[in-house]
Amino acid sequence: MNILKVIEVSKYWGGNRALENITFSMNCNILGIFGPNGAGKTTLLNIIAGIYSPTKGEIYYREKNITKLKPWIRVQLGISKTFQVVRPFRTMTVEENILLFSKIRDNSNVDEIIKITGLEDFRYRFPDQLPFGHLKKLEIAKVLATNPEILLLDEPFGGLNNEEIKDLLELFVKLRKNGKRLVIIEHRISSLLEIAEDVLFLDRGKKVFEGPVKKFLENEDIKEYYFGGNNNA
Amino acid sequence: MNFFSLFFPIIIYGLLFGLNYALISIGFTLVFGVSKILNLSYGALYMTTAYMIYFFAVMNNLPLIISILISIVITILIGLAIFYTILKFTVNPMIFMVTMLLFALLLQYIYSYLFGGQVGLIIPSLFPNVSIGLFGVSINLSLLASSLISLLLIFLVSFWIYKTSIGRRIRATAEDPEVSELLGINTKQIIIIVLSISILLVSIASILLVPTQEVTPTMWVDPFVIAFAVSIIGGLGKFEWAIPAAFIVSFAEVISQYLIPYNVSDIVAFIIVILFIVVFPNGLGGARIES
Amino acid sequence: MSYSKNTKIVITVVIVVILVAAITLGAYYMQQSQTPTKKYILIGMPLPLNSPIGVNMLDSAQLAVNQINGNGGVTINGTHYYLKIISYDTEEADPSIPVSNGISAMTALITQDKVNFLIGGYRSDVVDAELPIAAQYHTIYITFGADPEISTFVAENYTAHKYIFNGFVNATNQGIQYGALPVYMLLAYKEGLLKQNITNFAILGEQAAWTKVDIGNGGTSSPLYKPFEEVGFNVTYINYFPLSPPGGSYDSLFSQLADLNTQAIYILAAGTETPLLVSNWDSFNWSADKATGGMKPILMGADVMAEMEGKTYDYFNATNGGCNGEFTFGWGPMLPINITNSSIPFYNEFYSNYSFNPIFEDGFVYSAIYYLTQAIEKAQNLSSNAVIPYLEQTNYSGPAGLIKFSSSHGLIINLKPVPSVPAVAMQWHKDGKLYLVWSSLNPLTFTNIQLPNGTVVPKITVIL
Amino acid sequence: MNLNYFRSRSFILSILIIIATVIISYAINSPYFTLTILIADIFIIMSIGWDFSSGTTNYINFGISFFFGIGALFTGFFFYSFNLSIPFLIIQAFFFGFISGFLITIATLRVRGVFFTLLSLLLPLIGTDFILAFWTVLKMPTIGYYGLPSLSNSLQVSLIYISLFLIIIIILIYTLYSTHIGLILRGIGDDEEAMLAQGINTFWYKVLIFSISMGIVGIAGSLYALSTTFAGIDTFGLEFLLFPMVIAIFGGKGKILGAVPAGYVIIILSQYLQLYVGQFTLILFAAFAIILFLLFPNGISRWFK
Repeated sequence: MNILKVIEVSKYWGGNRALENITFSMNCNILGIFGPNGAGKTTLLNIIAGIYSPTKGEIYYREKNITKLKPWIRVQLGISKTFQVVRPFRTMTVEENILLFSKIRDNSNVDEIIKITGLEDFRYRFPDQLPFGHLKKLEIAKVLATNPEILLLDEPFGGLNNEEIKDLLELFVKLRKNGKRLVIIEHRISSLLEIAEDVLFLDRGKKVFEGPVKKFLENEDIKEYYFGGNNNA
Repeated sequence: MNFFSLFFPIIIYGLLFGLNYALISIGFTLVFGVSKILNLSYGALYMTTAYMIYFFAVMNNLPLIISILISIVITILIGLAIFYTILKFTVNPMIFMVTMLLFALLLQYIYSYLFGGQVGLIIPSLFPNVSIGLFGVSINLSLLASSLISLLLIFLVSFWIYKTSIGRRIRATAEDPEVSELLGINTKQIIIIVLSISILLVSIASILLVPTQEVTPTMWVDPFVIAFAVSIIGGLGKFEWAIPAAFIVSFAEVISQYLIPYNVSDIVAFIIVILFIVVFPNGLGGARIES
Repeated sequence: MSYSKNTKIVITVVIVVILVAAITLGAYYMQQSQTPTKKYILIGMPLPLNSPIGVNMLDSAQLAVNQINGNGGVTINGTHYYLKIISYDTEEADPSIPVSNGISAMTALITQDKVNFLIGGYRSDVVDAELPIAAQYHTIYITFGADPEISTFVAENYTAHKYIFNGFVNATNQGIQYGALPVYMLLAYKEGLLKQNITNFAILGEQAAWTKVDIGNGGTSSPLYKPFEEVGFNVTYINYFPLSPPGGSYDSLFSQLADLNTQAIYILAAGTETPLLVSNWDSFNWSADKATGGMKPILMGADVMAEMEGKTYDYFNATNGGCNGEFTFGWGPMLPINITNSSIPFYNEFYSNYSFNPIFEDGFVYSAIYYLTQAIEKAQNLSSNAVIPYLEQTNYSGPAGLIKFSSSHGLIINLKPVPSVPAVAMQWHKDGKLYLVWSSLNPLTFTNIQLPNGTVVPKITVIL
Repeated sequence: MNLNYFRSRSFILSILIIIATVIISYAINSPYFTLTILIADIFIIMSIGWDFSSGTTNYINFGISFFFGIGALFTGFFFYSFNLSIPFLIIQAFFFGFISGFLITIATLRVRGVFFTLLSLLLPLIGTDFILAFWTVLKMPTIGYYGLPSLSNSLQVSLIYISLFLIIIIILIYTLYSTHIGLILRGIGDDEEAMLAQGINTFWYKVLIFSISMGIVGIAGSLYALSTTFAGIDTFGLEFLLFPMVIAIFGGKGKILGAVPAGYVIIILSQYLQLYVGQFTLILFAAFAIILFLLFPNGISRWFK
């Protein structure tokens, strides 16, 4: 049974076609969604999370049609999303930021989340006092507080140095071990290839590739696109 | 009280008061439609014109026409001055609205202090305060004149908005200010022009309607409630939706005056507003106001 | 556009300094004016000074004070005292002004200005909030509210509330007098003495305590309905008039009355809304409704604003001459009529000082100063407790009539043989002047009534 | 339930200030000063009610004088019809303030913020007309109820009751603030959009805090009626919107307890100015409010975090 199914989803912004009937299904633990900037990755993620409604097409979560549901209902069902640009609650401490979302799907253990995301020594600090890497971790901690089954992560590595990226990768592996499923958007593919099981590749709103990582690496036009021309892995 | 004998009064007064309510409300809806600014000192500007006419025409007995012109200019200056002082300090919509309301209160307290408290003053009228009989109903000439002028102004404003080049730029700004800015429309200038026209409209409403009423420091509340109610019912979208909305309010008030023993005519405007909010939250004009 | 931190602090400091300076200066000035060489009896007057009603009441009190101070003031145990009024604007003429203004005024007059006695009050709900304060500080308060509650307040708990006196005609016995004018006017018309015949009668009241006694819930259930019907009128409409009518004009209300073939409209209004009603009555085309052969109804009633013809406010031009033909009804020598032999001298003195005629409460306020001073002189003591017994025995023949207090400190009004506090009626003529038309002293004669066509009927007597 | 709210400096400072004013009024023993502090306490309760909802959620509510009027008029109605004793009159004021707040926010919160403000301004203007239309049906002696029981016949004792009420309300708000609901309220004020996107439907929480706030404003209305022994249409006046809002903003928007010192400063100034310059005070006050809003939109009191 596929945990998440997207069927012929398109999104038109007054003339500009952000997504063009995308169909894919997810039944692995970590799905990477790659593609150049403006490929429609964030739009797709927001449609799954319910922030935008698709112009056409449907979304199924555990065989249940959730296309029409409001974002907060989808979170109650188990789909939570982080923001591409971090949006912490500045008037609250790190702990309060997590506590805020801790009662949505049966009380989650705040101490454990803080431990997992490595935010122990910033627990009573305010977001403005956190280094950027930890803000990204706080974004994930907030989502974990809703005890989700699927985490939608929007460019978690954006603006991080390699040290911080390694931390996050360990965190994602830990989450997979705890039974969480991750959908991760990144345009810096190399860091994700180590942990992603399946890959979805978008370009200019269309689906170019869907399949396991192994096949993704051998695929000719992807290689030409990525490794032939400019090697920015 | 058989209904037939009240048929004509209801129709005539409904139309008469409806057009006058439209005259009061166009300015308010126009400004919001274009700039999303709620001119909460709208009623105070209506009052300012009245007090200025009293000051010039009655206290200093200047000829009526001259005092009217001076009063219009002063009201527009005060209106723009209020708008600019606030804009200079803040763009936060909450502070903007609160401060506009405070300016309305400030003007109320100043006029009450200068012109003496709750005593109704009378200002001269352009039209004779006499009534003629038509279809068995007494129609006050100055109310009739003001409703006809209101009709004229409605056409003038719609012509200005829909048929002129500046009108196109106004509609563009109303549609999407960011895009119009990109297309080279100076939206700030457009907002100033629309604001000045809306203050001119409210001054004209004051010049026409106040002579049949009284000038008191709290007179700004009634036109304000009418402009509010009519604009909400009209949906605060395109300004011409304010006209059907004005008729809905005036007919409801007149009918309730005749048929309901209690003085409910004052609350009618509010009850209709609440009904519209609950039944069609987007009002007639369809401006998407769903949160 | 954000100001740096320290400019903000500087600006706040400047604002606070200015405000504090304003207060200290004010306090110093107040202190100065209060410790003069002469000895003063301070009379506190909480009044609606933001309306001509309050200004009129203050002027009539000031007139009495000047007269008393003129001939030597008051001597108590050998020392000379002069009367001094400290007035306070409660803005109570406007019903939307908070009652707490009245309470602050009372507390300030008693505790800050240390006044010995209090005279004033107009709006019934403000007066009723002020009564407990005067009683609490054991200070005599002669008030002029028309609400019967004032004397029930005294009767309920005499020992604690004995400080309150109602120096004006309360609503219930006003009702008796109000009925008199239209009844006698009907007789005059029935006899054919006056051209216009009136049987269809509409009654419009403002929304206040004193009108509720007469209009109640409106319609056939209202208290005034049966008496007028019994006397031969047909009451077509009886209700409160709206403060903000549809379209801002009373035309829709009048078209309703015209449709009922109303021949006379009786107003009960003490507030400031009547000028609009009356000018609409004048500009309305009453003959438009052909079906009923519409004739312009006579306008009469207790309309406080209609009694003012003077410097600060003139009703005639406030209604654009619309009030021509309106009969207005009240008490006290609003025009020179010898209710008692002190009425005409009071009227002349008032007119010469303030160049406008007194309104219905002025005769009573003027008398209050006099009978209070008499009580003080008899008591030879400034404490309210000592003065009250003498004040209760007041039997003062003032310009408005004979003032006597009941056991619950209300005004005793007797009609027979001659009304102790006669009611008076006046009519506005085309020349913009107010003419005396009727008085309950001789209720069967009407003088100089101007008919709609302008002719003036000098004198009519109705033969029963 | 984190209790550090109750240890916070602003909480202790506010309670001390309230108690201090009661002691000072005993010391000065001038009834006019006691009356001023009493009025100040009532306005502080109102501005706490206003700030608790509009301050935290940025939905400006211009209609608080409507709920103030509801509290006062229902006190009058229940006293005239059922002769309730004072504690019950105050409890019913909270109850009806809560219910009317609940009904009106449900109807209007669905629309965009700007319309919520627009409609809330209509409420007090219409409340007056409603009373004027149906005053006979509501069995009102005049356009309002007079002769209501007063809290106590001595001004000093009434001040103690009202100060106690003020302290109870502050404690009530702080207990609420330290619960999970308090966290959500602060979130709404901080970034409501993020909350909606990440799982919290803020609508019912907003309805709850507006209802509680209007319940508190209802209590202030009832206390006002019981101190002036009158409840009428004057309670719908714009002064009862202007003063509490300015006190809340002067004290620091969203910092609920900033209203305590701000309230005393503003009301003492205006009551004493009233003695010397009478009506001019309102002009001064409106001008001061405009300067305040433009120069210091988040209030001046820095010491209240």
